Amino acid sequence: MVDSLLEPVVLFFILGFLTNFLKVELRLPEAIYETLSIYLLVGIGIKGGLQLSKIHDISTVIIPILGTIALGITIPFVAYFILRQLGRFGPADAAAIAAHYGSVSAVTFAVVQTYLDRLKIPYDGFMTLLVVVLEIPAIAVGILIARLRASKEKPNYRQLAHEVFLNKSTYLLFGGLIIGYAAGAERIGPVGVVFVDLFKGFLALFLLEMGIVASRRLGDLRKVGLFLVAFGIGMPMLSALLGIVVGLVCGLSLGGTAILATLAASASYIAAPAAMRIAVPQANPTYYLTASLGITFPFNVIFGIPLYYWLTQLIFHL
Amino acid sequence: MVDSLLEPVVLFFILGFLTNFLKVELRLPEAIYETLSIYLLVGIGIKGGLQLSKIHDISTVIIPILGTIALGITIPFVAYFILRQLGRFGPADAAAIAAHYGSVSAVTFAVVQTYLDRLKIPYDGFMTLLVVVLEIPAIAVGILIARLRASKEKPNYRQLAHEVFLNKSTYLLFGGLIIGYAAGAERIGPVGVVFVDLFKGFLALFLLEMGIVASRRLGDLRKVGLFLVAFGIGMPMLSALLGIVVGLVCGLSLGGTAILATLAASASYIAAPAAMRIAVPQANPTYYLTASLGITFPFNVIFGIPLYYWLTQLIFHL
Amino acid sequence: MVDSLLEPVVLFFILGFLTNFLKVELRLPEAIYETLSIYLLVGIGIKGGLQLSKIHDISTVIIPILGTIALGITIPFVAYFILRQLGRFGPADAAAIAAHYGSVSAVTFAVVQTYLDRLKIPYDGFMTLLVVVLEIPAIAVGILIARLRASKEKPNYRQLAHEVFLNKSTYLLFGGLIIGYAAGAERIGPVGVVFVDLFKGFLALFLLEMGIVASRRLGDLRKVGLFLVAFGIGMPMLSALLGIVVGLVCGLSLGGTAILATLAASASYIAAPAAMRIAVPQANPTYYLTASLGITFPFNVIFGIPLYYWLTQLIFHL
Amino acid sequence: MELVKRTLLTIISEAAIERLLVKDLQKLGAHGYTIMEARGGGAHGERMADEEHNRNIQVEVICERAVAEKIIEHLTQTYYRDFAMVSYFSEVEVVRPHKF
Amino acid sequence: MELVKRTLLTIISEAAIERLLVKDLQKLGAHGYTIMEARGGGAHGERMADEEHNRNIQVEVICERAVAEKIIEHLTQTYYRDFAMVSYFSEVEVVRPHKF
Amino acid sequence: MELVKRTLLTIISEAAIERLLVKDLQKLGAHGYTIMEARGGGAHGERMADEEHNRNIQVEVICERAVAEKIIEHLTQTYYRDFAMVSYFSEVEVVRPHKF
Ligand SMILES: Nc1ncnc2c1ncn2[C@@H]1O[C@H](COP(=O)(O)O)[C@@H](O)[C@H]1O
Ligand SMILES: Nc1ncnc2c1ncn2[C@@H]1O[C@H](COP(=O)(O)O)[C@@H](O)[C@H]1O
Ligand SMILES: Nc1ncnc2c1ncn2[C@@H]1O[C@H](COP(=O)(O)O)[C@@H](O)[C@H]1O
Ligand code: NA
Ligand code: NA
Ligand code: NA
Repeated sequence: MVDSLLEPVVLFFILGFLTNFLKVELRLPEAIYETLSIYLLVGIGIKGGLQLSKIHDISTVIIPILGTIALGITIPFVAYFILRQLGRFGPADAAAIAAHYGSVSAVTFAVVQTYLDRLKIPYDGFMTLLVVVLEIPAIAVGILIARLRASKEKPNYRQLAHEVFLNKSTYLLFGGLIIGYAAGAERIGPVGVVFVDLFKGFLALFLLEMGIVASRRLGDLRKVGLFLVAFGIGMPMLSALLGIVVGLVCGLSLGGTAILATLAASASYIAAPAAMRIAVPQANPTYYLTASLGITFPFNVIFGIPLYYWLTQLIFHL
Repeated sequence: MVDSLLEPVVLFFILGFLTNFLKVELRLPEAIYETLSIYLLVGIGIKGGLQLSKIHDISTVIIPILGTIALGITIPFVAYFILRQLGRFGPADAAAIAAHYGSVSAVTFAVVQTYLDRLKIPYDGFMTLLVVVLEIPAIAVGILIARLRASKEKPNYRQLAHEVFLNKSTYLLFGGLIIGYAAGAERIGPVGVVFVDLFKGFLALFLLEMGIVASRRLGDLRKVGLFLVAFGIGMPMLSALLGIVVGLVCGLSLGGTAILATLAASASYIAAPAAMRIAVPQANPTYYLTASLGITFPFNVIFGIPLYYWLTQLIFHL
Repeated sequence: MVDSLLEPVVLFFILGFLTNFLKVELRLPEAIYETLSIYLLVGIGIKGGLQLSKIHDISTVIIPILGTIALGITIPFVAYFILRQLGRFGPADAAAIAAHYGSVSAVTFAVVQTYLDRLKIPYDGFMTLLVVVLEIPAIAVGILIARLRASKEKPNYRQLAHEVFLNKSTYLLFGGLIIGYAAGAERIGPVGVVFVDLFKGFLALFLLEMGIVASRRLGDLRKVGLFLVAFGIGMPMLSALLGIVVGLVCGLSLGGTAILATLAASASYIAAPAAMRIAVPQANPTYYLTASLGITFPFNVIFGIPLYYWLTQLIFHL
Repeated sequence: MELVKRTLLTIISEAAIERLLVKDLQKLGAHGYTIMEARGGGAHGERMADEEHNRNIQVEVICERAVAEKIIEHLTQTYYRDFAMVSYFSEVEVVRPHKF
Repeated sequence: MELVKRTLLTIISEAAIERLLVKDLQKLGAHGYTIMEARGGGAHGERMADEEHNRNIQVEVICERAVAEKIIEHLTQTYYRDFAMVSYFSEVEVVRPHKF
Repeated sequence: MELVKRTLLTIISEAAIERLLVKDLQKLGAHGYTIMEARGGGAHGERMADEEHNRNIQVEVICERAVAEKIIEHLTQTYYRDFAMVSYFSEVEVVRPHKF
């Protein structure tokens, strides 16, 4: 645990996270934040595409994809149920928060990869594909629940499909995957140096900023109530368990299962908030932003990842 | 051809180019666009300076420079003539467009270098110098034609000279050249890593953005009419032929000639639009921007470069 | 001397510095300037932390730290005295300028490190710690003098302490130090590539911008009078001498002493101006900005560093 | 130079709904609009533009009084409940009245 | 839709004092404020926002006339001597008068 | 605190001519000006500031009515034909009338 705290990218996150407590005025400019997101998404995609290009029998990917889709549909429903029944949230707020927890955080994915790479734990070559797959259904399910439960309008299915399949994150991840796959290891050359070899350094810079953003969100902790704080820690653990089960059932490797668990545990804070503000305007953004960005994201980066890996090991060695 | 489409930097361009068709909302922030332009211009310059510092007999550069100046004066006149006679454009619009096609696109230069480097085709060490040389006369000629044909005011020659010799692009390219030349391979060290070795990765990121920008321009295609679309593809081919002739006459290598052809074919979309908006305000920016950025740039990056190289080979082996 | 002018990072600075004279319109976007500052501060910190992690007996650091604190308190008093007595400046202006010259420029530190690294001159592993130490007292002393001499209000000591210990620069430098120290050489890996190996390339880009900023400041030269111009060159030389004396007394190496001299000679232009505008609003920003940014910074980067190194050698070989 | 009175409608709201607002303006008869980045504070707390979701925009529309009234009516019904929003009128004089 | 008159106070000043200004506004009774990035020129020379220390901001406050007068009085005493600053009133109409 | 009436002239136009505009303003007697980044739409289509050539600026000048009229006259003759441009007057009150 202490060991994983000494990982430089985690240290960068903590450096950012402390700014709010120490009242240090520090922010990366918005333009850099946006550019780093684009860079990281494409970089994750390219790395995944290069790994994918080494898989011989592409049909081995089908079962994990189906399992991941099931996971992506299940989690928002479970989250919605918990938020409604235990948390006493209204349907709009519950649906919007649920969409966040069904979706994924690509940066958390990058951190868990970094974690496993350092421990030299191998994982399946198609994990990045699963990120894309897991991202897609959750936002759709969230919007659908919201539309059905919290508004009188009929959902605009065409616009919904566009938002879900062609949002910025999905497009960049998928585009990177295709570039990596099409170019392959021989052609990627110096482009690979910038997007793959330097990846971890720029991830560190991004995590500095994410730490700052997350710690600012903590200021709203009082506003969201104790239940949501507990949810922000408990829900990812529950999702991680579901992820481990799916990983086992679909025959993923140990490393792959730990990654799927982390993906399931992660909550979106880029695609989902933007989509929800428009699709479910009645939902209070303070709830979903504070939960996913202020609680779940730091929890996952600092404690969650080693925990999910440890849990996966435990279950694999049963 | 397919092979050249699999080049990662071209794939990045295509990834950007598709956004408009798929209605994906993606942009690199303006600040990054500007910074990457500066970086790429200096990087092109430094690489050129390092190559230049290896040339023993600097007098071999004189004939190619003179040939390039001739090329830079000829192309805008040819373009002006075609636009006036065949395209029935007014003098202001014709002059402004002509200036764009006489000038060069440094990014297209970077892409053709990348293309030849991958094929391991050598080229003359002074090609970057020719970029600077080719950029300078065209804008001046364009402004002069415009002033003589489309306005009553006498051209302000001092301001014109400043705009032509000391615009941002020329200054950065030339500054980079001098830094590369003065520092040389032994001193450039880690600065060379960032500006030369990582160049292609950042070029890819820039081309992602250029693809987005170019594809947005396509929305104005209806406004510019069929003639300009044809001009945007035909003019670069004509200029490429002129470039090949000049390359042959001046004794450039095969690679150098292919580069000169590409330079001739490329159209400016940074220095020229800014200069023309002020110097020829009556000209409609939609025309020159759509032609140079929406048509000629993508054509060159995707199809033009392999075509000009193939043409050069053909003519060299006559 | 000529040799040090051929150093690429210095050439980048000069390329920026000439823009104002040649009326070239060139600026790096504000967002990039800010991001590069953050990157450089963290990078300096990490490099220093890695060096620090190699020191066996940490107690050897105590004496140099004490000496540096003494230096950081002395310089602003000396500067204040000179500005009041010889320069006839009012107490507010004198105090504000003095704070700038007591504080340090982290970028100048990076340039002197680059200079010594290229000459392969070794220096003590704790120099980055001294940057932090030297930065802290000067701003405090400046604010204190100003409060005592130029205003009736009692200084708000808590806010003062916060400004001094938890300003952005100090936080990032110190944070980087801790990350480098905690992660150590084995863990820093690819994060080290971006923040240490690529450092010089990004420093070059930043110096391009600093050159532009500095040269714009020169426009205000007429407004500040001849005395301040002389002060902007004479004061750093005096401070450098004090720095050499402290270095000698505290037993620093030759390289370490040259660095301490340069640190003493450098003037702040990020933390100090922001702090002074609020703490001493009566002071005219044109004075301190022009002196520290327009005169002292370029002087140090181009001439000062080789000079201080030469002086250090001279005194060491007495 | 003859100057004619028109109404300047200013809307300050969340950047998230820029697209929706522009569509509404065009539908309700505005011939043009100007948008600027903004931040601020009000009943919905601080919106200091330090993250995408708390960025504001200020939208300005010069139009005839009747159009401005139609727009503000629409805004009140559509956005006031769920979004941070302030809007107000002021009186301006323009040179080319047909344009607005 | 009933519209009520309020005063729009606009302040253009140095970005360095943004925090101080916002605190002052809140203390003096403003219920909200909007800030935009600006550059410009005036008695203190060109402030073209090309460096942190010459960046301007434009602050807008909609409030009752009395509050606006209290604020401008305070600005005059506190900042006019040492800082680049311009401020002015204009008359606007709002829908929800209780808000301002 | 005595407040005096002045005219606020607002110009929205292409960023490309910022330099020319500022020179004109100074020549025609403005003592200061404020510039903000803007985007928008109007007769010249969408100018959404997503590329350098379709960036707008909003320029504000507080001055005497006569100066404002001279400026708007000049703008009409010099720029209205070739450039995207909108400008309008509004009435404001200032504290230090000699400044404007
Ligand atoms: N009294 C006011 N004066 C100026 N701007 C305001 C005022 N109240 C609110 N705003 C702006 O309008 C936005 C939304 O207001 P609100 O819905 O009250 O939170 C705020 O973030 C401010 O930018
Ligand atoms: N007459 C004016 N019209 C519009 N803005 C002005 C005017 N005078 C000054 N300003 C703005 O107010 C800032 C401070 O003004 P000053 O204190 O006169 O330097 C300037 O940088 C401009 O942005
Ligand atoms: N009716 C309007 N209200 C507010 N801003 C406008 C209006 N019409 C035009 N603009 C602004 O002025 C710029 C130039 O206008 P135009 O010349 O009509 O294209 C546009 O890009 C908008 O930013
Ligand atoms: Na999830
Ligand atoms: Na050309
Ligand atoms: Na110093």
